[in-house]
Amino acid sequence: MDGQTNGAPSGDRLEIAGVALRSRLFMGTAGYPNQQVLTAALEAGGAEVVTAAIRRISLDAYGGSLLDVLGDRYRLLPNTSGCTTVQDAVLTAQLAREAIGTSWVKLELIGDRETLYPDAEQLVTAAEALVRDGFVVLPYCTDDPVLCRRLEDVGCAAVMPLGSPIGSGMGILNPYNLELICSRAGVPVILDAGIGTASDVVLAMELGCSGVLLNTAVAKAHDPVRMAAAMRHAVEAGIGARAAGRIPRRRYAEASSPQLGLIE
Amino acid sequence: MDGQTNGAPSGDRLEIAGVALRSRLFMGTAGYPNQQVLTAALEAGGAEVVTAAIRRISLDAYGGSLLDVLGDRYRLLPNTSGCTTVQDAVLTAQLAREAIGTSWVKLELIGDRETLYPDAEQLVTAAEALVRDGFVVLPYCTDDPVLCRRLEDVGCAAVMPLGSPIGSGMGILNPYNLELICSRAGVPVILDAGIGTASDVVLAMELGCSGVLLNTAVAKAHDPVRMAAAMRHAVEAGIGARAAGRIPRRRYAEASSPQLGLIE
Amino acid sequence: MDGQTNGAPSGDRLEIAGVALRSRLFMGTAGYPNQQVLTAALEAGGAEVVTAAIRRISLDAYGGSLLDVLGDRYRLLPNTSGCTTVQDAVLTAQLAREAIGTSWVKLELIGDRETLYPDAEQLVTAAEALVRDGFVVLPYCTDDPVLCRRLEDVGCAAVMPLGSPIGSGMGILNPYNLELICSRAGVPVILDAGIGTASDVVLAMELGCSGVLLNTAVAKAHDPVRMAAAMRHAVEAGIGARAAGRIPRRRYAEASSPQLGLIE
Amino acid sequence: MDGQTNGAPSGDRLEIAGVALRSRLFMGTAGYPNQQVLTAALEAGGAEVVTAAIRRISLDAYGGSLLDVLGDRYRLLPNTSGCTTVQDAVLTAQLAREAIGTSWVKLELIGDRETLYPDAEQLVTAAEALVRDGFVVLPYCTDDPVLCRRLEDVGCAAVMPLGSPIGSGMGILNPYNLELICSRAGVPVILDAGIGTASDVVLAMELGCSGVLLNTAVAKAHDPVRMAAAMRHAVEAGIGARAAGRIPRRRYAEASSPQLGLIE
Amino acid sequence: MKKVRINGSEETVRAETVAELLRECGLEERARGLAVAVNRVVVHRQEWARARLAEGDRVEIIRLSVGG
Amino acid sequence: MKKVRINGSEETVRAETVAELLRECGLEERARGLAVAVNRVVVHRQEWARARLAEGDRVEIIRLSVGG
Amino acid sequence: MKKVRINGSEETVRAETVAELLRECGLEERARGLAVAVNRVVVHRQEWARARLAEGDRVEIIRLSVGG
Amino acid sequence: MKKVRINGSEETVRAETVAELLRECGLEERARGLAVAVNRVVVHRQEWARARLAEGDRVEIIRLSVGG
Repeated sequence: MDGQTNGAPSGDRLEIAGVALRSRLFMGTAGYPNQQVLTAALEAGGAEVVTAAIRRISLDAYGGSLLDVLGDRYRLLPNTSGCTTVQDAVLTAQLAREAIGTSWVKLELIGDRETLYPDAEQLVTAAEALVRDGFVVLPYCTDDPVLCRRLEDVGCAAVMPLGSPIGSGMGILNPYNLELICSRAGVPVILDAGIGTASDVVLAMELGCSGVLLNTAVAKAHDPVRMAAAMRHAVEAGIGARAAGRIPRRRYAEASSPQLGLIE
Repeated sequence: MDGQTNGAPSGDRLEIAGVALRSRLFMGTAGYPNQQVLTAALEAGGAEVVTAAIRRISLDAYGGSLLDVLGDRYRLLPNTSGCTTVQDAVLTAQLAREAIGTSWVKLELIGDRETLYPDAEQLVTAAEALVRDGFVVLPYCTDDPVLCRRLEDVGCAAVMPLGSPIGSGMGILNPYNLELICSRAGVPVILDAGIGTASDVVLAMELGCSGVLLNTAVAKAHDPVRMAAAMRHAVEAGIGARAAGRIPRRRYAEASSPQLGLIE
Repeated sequence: MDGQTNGAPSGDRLEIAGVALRSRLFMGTAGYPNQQVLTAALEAGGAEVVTAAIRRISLDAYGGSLLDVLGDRYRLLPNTSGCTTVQDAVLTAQLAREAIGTSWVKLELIGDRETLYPDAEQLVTAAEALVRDGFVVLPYCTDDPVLCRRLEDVGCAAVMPLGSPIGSGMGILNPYNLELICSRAGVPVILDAGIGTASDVVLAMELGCSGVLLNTAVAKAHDPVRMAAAMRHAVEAGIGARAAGRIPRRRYAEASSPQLGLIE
Repeated sequence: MDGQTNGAPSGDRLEIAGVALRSRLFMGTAGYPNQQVLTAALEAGGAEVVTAAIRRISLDAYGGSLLDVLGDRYRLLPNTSGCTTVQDAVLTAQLAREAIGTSWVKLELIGDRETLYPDAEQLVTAAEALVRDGFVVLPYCTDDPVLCRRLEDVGCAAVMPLGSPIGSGMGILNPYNLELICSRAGVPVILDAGIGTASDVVLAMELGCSGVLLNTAVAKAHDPVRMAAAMRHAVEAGIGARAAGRIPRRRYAEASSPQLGLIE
Repeated sequence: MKKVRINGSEETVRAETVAELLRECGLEERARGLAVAVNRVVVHRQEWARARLAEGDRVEIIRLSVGG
Repeated sequence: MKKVRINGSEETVRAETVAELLRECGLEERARGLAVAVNRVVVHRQEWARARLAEGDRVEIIRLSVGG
Repeated sequence: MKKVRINGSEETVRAETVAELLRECGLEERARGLAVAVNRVVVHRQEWARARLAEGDRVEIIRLSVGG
Repeated sequence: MKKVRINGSEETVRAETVAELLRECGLEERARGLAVAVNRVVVHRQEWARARLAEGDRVEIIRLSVGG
């Protein structure tokens, strides 16, 4: 499976809903030690799209300033985190659009509090409703290729399959499915959830992803800013390696040095 | 196993035999489509140390010019590739020292033509002899932690365990052993052999390696120069991620977005 | 995750919809070299439940005899293989019930001809309809824990997550998800699809599955009868090992022989 | 790598040094809760060869009775556990031969107290010495194919590569190397060390091993007798599956049920 | 005589009922394990004798096949 | 004075409109980045001044928060 | 009386031979399965009676133990 | 004239010393990066002029090649 048929060809520019993006690293904004580290990490990661949640006003950890802090420098991607019904997800998306004036939404529709895995059935319903309502929908979904195809068919601008549970740091549990999804997708595939370290990011890109969204792996690293810089290199490494065309795996050795001309 | 006790602490400068190296990517010079691609790839990879073989004169693929081409820009690391006896390996190392005036040698002592795995017994003997003769010995060895310790004990300046067979591109077959070796080594550990793509390099660095030596993965990639650039990023990603301190793996999800303040 | 909360506790008797089964190996009947090998393999595998398809009469490979051949010795589990719509799956199940007088059905609802992965949305709809119609529904599903929970909630008598694509022999691509499903299920979990060899079966049982359904791994093995016998042992090995309580994995060695009393 | 060239062809009888063995499960005798459980587990596992250590007399945990208890029912395989020098290993083997009248010895020569990995160099020296002294030598070794070949060349009757550290239960860390060793060996390959559960045993046999030696996985299981029975099934499952010839792995699905004759 | 679609093929048959159709198709004696749907509705075995066929009916006659 | 539910808490307010409510809550100056729903329907910013509140209305006032 | 080292402990014994030593240690009846080395050389069972012990000898008396 | 083995081939040469041999082989000008062993002993560059060749000597002349 080496297909590179997905919307945003590896190695070239990533485009979502007609918007060309210069960075393939999407970063979350939660869980950082403080705002200074957050902004330094976003900077070090070179992120262009950053995610944010929609919450009742009094609970806004950084006061009124998150939009002020980030709004001018990043493309904000509000999510519907915490929503467990189509209705809540749709309303949250609409509030987000109203609040910050973007029609982009990362659609989360949690099916299970323990795993935070999405609810596939409701996800499709909500995605359809939001697309009809004019949203650019980026759904957080399972690594089920049938579901990803379906989400694309109802008009999602990208699909965001999970690698492993949110915050688990277990990386990509099923590289086979992810590669399959990438090889068949007509829209960009952004790996979402489960990234633990840089090698996970590289693998995602090598499997054909157009981008990676991560949060905890950077925010909760011992040194978030340094980890963000590592993630930036990881995206470059992965996109470059895929575009460069790796050597095949062989089961037997093959000498690199010449085999003739040895001394006797 | 998070020990970082090895000679060249991850994240800081790598030092071998008292020489500080600015690059952790060691590159082989064989198998490139032509000399232009070779030099462009070495440049793109940012290599400082490059390996070369010792061969009878008439078989020198690039005529008399390899030393001329590379000698001024890179630290040459001659290897004893193809040698299957202690005597041949020692003589080859001595000829290399005479030819290019370096006491550094990548010691290869092949135990098996099919796998190109080293012969552990003879390797130790040859390493001891060369150390006594004043060489800076970097032995290509198996991923056996006992052997690596022994090589260090006889005075090797680094150890170079294999990830998988030379040229196989299978990556790191036994990450456990490699991590164990890194956590116990008092000299730099340079992963040698088996790298297939960028994620293999990142993993090696995350496991604690001080550097990576590769050849076929770049030389035989569809686009060697692009792959070399990817490898350069991969080394940075891996060294950065290790230094940044990754999050632990958890078996259950943990929300990144705040769990309170949801709309109702 | 060591939970053993699922309907049919490992190590004890498996019960589906109130029927106690003595064998945990469910075998398909397709693709055998001939009927003699089929019956010998079913015998060697010790299967109790065997699957069959519903097809138009003229295409029945073994003439009119499959029911005659197997009906008296095995519990037949008709499937809805090939169906891609809720309507076809429901009608096929009803025809099966009429034809052989069983209300059990293995519900397949293919979402994609290439991967033969199920369509999660339609699957739930069809399962609900069939449960309402009095069927004992065993749905072939993805390894999505949310979907498995949902299928259980609509009344399925078991869930049958896939290990890898049907006929691929790739085994269990995502052991994490499978273990999670088993630890949370209130009905038996039968691994369906992807088994390649005996170790895959043992792993499934060790992860907590109550049974395994396989077909190609036996039918297309070089020696199907011998492979069936191996699978029987594999089920026993897996169920026994899980019940026996395996040792934990440790990262360091621990001597088995006594450490004192050595000669000097 | 499907070669089955090793001395004791999979599926047929295992023969070591001219002795035909009916069981491929070699069991250690240490660490059991008590002697009753030990004997019941050996019985349940169907072991024929069981290992024992050589220790100074006062430290014999079961008094003078181990030989009495096991000597008549099992072929005892004394080990040189704990030895770190050639001299100690050879003397221990000689004492064992004197004590119980067998020339068989499981040669252990520990290179590192932390990992309990063998010392490859000394192992070969000791093996050569013992072979010359008339012993049937079964060396515990690393999974290095060159070392295994060398041990065979000096006259060992079998080779016993480790799967992972003794007592770790991590299973087979490098299946590639193990399969390679099996495909090239002219003597039986017995996997030794690291088995955690039944699926590890099946995998070892599927990779081509002629037998498996385990101790902790059974002795320290929650229910040792049941685990021993599971291991017996596991050996049968693995040897049968290998002999039966597994299906190839394919990356795409292939329907098992007929694709024609569907209702419309 | 009427035209019906049996298992996807257009056929001209004499049968007035499902039971007669099966007889006409030579399936009478092999009827164990058969099931029939007409226009995507199952016709139970006990109704075969009185279930009438109409021009254009789509009849499916199935039986158990090997399957996985 | 009427009782409304604001972000899940029962409150007694004087405001007649959404705009007045925000003023009453001291959110007027911080209004950039706010969004409001009444009874699960978004009230657009340009409608705040004329969107009237009724007894028992459920009002959600949200803004952007950190998130992943 | 002489001092010998038995299994690592300094002991003063009366025995002149290995056989006598085993008797002195009470191991005579349990001798099946024992093996003895003196100064790191195995003394075969049939030589026990005539193998003489000298001052300072290092004697190892072993038997089978549980092991893996 | 004497027979020597150069890089595995039997050759008849006129040269009396290593230096002369290199000249005879046309390697004089390309000598940077060369190394020479005679009978498996390295002959250092500064000894080339006085290192004498004898009948039957095995001479290896190597240089750096591409390698991994």
